[in-house]
Amino acid sequence: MNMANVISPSTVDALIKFGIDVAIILLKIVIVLAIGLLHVAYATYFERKVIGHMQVRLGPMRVGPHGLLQPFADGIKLFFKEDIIPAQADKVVFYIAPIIFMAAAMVNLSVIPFDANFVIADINVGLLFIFAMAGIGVYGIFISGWASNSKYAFMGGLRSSAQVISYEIAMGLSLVGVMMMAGSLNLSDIIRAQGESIFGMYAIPQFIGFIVFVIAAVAETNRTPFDLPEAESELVAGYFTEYSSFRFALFFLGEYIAMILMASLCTICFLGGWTLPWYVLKIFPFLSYVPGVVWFVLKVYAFFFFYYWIRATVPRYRYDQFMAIGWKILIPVAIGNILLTGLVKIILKEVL
Amino acid sequence: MAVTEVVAGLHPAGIEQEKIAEMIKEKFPEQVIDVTNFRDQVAVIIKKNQSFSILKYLHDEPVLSFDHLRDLTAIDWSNKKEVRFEVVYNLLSTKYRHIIRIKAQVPENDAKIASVVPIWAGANWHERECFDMFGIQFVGHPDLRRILLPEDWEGHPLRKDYPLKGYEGDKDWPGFIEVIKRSQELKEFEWHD
Amino acid sequence: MIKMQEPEKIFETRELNVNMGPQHPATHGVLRVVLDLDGETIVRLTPYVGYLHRGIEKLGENLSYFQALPLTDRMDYVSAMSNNIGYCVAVEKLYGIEAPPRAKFIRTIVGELSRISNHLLWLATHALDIGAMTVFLYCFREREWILELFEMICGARLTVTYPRVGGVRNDISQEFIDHLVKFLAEFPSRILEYETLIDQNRIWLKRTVGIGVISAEEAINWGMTGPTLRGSGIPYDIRKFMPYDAYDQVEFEVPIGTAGDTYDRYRCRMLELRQSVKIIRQCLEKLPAGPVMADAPKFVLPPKDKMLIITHPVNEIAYFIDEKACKGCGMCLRACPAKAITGEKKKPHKIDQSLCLQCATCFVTCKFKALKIIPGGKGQPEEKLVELSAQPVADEFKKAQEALVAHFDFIKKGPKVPEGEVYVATEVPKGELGFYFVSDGTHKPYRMRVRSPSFIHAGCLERLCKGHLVADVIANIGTIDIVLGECDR
Amino acid sequence: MTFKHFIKTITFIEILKGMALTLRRMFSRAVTIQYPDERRKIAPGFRGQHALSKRGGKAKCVGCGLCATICPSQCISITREKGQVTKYQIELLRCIYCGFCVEACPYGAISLTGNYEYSAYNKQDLMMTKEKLLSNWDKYMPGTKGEEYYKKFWRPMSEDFGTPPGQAMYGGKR
Repeated sequence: MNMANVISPSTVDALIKFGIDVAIILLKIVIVLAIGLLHVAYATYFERKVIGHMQVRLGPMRVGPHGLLQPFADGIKLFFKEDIIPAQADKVVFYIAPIIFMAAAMVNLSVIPFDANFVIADINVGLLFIFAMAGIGVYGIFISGWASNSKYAFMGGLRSSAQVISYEIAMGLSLVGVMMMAGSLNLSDIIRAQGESIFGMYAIPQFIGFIVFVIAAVAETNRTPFDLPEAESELVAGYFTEYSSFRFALFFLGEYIAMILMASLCTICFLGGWTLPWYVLKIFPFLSYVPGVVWFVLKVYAFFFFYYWIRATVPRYRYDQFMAIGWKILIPVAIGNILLTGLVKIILKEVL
Repeated sequence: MAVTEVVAGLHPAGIEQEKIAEMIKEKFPEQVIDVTNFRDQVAVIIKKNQSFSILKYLHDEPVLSFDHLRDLTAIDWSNKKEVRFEVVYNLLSTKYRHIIRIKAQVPENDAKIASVVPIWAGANWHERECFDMFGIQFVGHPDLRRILLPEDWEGHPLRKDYPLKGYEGDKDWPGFIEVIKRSQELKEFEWHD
Repeated sequence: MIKMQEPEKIFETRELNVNMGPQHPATHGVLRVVLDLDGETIVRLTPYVGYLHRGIEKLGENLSYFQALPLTDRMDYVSAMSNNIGYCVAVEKLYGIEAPPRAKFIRTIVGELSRISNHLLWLATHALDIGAMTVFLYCFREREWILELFEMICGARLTVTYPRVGGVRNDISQEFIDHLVKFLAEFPSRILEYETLIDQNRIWLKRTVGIGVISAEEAINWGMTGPTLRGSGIPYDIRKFMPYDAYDQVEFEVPIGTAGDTYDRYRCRMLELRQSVKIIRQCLEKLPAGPVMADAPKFVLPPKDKMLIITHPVNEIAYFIDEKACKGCGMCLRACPAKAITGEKKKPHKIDQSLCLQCATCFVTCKFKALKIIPGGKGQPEEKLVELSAQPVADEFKKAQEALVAHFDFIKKGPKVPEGEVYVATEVPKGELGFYFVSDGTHKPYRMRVRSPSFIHAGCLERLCKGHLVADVIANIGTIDIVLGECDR
Repeated sequence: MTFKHFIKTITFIEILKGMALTLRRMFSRAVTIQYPDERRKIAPGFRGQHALSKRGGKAKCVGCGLCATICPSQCISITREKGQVTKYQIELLRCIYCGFCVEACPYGAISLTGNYEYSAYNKQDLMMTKEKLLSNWDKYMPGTKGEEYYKKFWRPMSEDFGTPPGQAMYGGKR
């Protein structure tokens, strides 16, 4: 058989093009993963430093200058510690749980546009994809709590699944306003629509949705004041009580990636992503030369800082109160916000 | 939300201790064995049979109203006194600010006394501790178990015939023996495969 | 009317049995709480204590009154000073002596400092349990300051052993007062800092208001004391009821709550912090000059400088047995730690000067005044000692000898106490700390009983928690302010 | 719910106040002491490791055993032979640092130094012998430090029973 007869030159071209595309995507994945994981490592450092200084102490100081190498030291420690598996644990599920959790969180990075045209998979249902994946992440938490065969872990898992499910609704509803304004589910489109709007960022017209989203985002990632699944003083560490070493590190990474994700989502949907509002650019025109990814990262880190700041300030809710807030306050408020947005949109359409 | 206020107010001082002792004597003439006074603290020594009704009287009588059981404990007189144990109730009235001490004699061969948990709920753990340390039974106690010592402890440590280092001071405690045994078992186990 | 049909029993449900503790971040030590849960609601709660039982009562019966003082440090180790004071006040009552005014004021100052430090630790851990971790570190910042003040006066930070029966160990220094004044000026603004973070915080209110409610009657019936009781509205404060130390000479108010819930107990303690500052200020202003140890020669350690002539000799001394006075009882022979004394029964003993350590043990044991301390007698031959012993003894030297005997007596045995019994309670930060001493006329207590507030409060835990959620158990353990060292003794 | 309360609730005012405080504190000086590099100054009279004091190069201790008698945890053991104290042992692991031995000693022979860093890998190293205790004196109580220690912390003295001149008093507000 002659191969040349089967594959026409155009097919070869197409194959080469496909190969290049794949290579670019792989490169992008590598870049996002490497930078993402580095950010996760330094997010922990950033957290410890910020909270440390807020609590009039110094935070990590011993490893490297000002403790800059602390994340690596922690990583090395975690990866070389003994991996303890409880004798009564459901072994297979116990192994799988952290992987599910971590994978579900990481997959989401693929749809995040870090800059104009820098996104691994520019799908047109980006928002829905993120919700779907976050939904899968709950399984990781829940089955880890179940598989540990520990009552504390079980309660943590139960709490977490209830929490994530109920707050997902609030969060989804809070973003509906944004979707309505942008008219798209594609994350890049949302950013572009924002940049072109008169407000520059949706946090201003959608401030109710913004507040609901921020609260739901804190809850979704199990952070104080909504860190009930972990609730150190009640459930010791909740669903990952029985996990150690590498497997614990996976949970840890997953949680911080989820945080990055929530911060990115907030940046994308409410803070304008890589763009700057036009009025800022009008005052400081030179800022337009700064690459968009810088703004994106800065906004993400500002949101991170907010996470830490909140953590350093407030106590923890009780489980039932927390659920009550989700169902009785956030969801109605978010629905109200949708109605309001729709109403305003219709009125504006009529007027203009 | 409740508001907390700051007060300096105090209730008037109550009845003198000797008088309270007199009142008890009047009410239960048969029961009072002795009244002692040392450093302005009066103790009424009573028989144990009616102890519950005496204490109930002290709690319920409006002019006395001893609502606070400060302390409940026992003394082991060993062979210093005829009756081996004395159960001591230190009472105080937060209303009238007067105090009294009641001591009920409990003989060794019948180390039982009525529980005062129905009068003061706080006596619950006091009595459990007393049972734990002295082996005095409190009849009518809802949950009379050892409290500070393990359930399988032998003896009652605050009795005077209990040696300071415990019985057989050199003996290892059972838990320790178990640990040693287990470690010896595991010694043969190959950890690194 | 249609009767509801009983659904078929397919699933058997039972309560979830959870062990909280002995190792748990929120049980404040080694408290074990067994919870029976229906979902997250508590059906049954059983506290188990005793993991830290060290038999302090039994130990106290085997140590002299002076020696048993450090044991009280180890009961409530977060406010050791208050425990020491409680012990000293009780033993003073038993002895029938009283500390001098200056010592009383100093004790009141350190007692209130200890109250502040205890409440700070309580607030820190309570807030941390409820999730406010910054309050924890802010509180520790100030607690550290207080511990430094303690170190300044007595050289120890935690287990202070500073008060003594009949006074305090040593006088306070000017440096301490200066630092204390600085602390008092700064501290009220720090209280505001904690309150900014939690006092009006909606989450804090949700977690504390209406949690662990107990009515006044019930609280007193359960034997609660201290701020835990006062949160329910009963102004029972021993500092007011039966003043000890200098509390009758200072003005202060007793904060009480109304609702008897966790929030009210928290507010009570916060107001108590301010009252403590007020008390310390007054004490400092009123602090009189004067002795810090009671002039009660038999009951307190005698001054050391009086016997310096013997114990710090310029010309070294020698011990010598007067043959005429010696009855040969053998007391010194047995007592001598160096075995330098030889002799037979009923015959005068002799000291081998080459073996003698000059420790004065023989001197204080001899009941017949046969032993003589000879200044400048060291290394002298036997004849010279006989000669020197005949010389009259100087007055000062005689006094020193008396002081030496008193000192040895005090250390070896301790003061004897008349037969009797006292129950003396003091207001420690956690509540009513009572010491019940029964003396049989010897130098050791026949029975030493400690009524520790933590023990009683731990017993109330079930009453407070029933029907609440798991998270409220943490809030309730925090609000009763227990330390297991004190609870188990 | 009053209007004021409602406004307070929706503006998160109390939480914002708390956040303002934590932000302010973020820029204030940290109180941390970097332990092995920096050390806290310890107060005089600190009750740390023991030392046997010397006068003229010789141990003051005569071995009367009063410290061993008063010690609540019974961690001191003394052996004497031929007119000398041959063995003076303190078991640091049992010592509770109450300072009673200092008070009990009529000769001022034992003191508690400011040394608190004495960890060891085995029990034997934490048995303080006479030699170690004497060398502690040279190490931690050099010069007049020892004398001052006894002046201040060897109590009670006669002045504790009287009114010494220059007693510490409160001098009004500063």
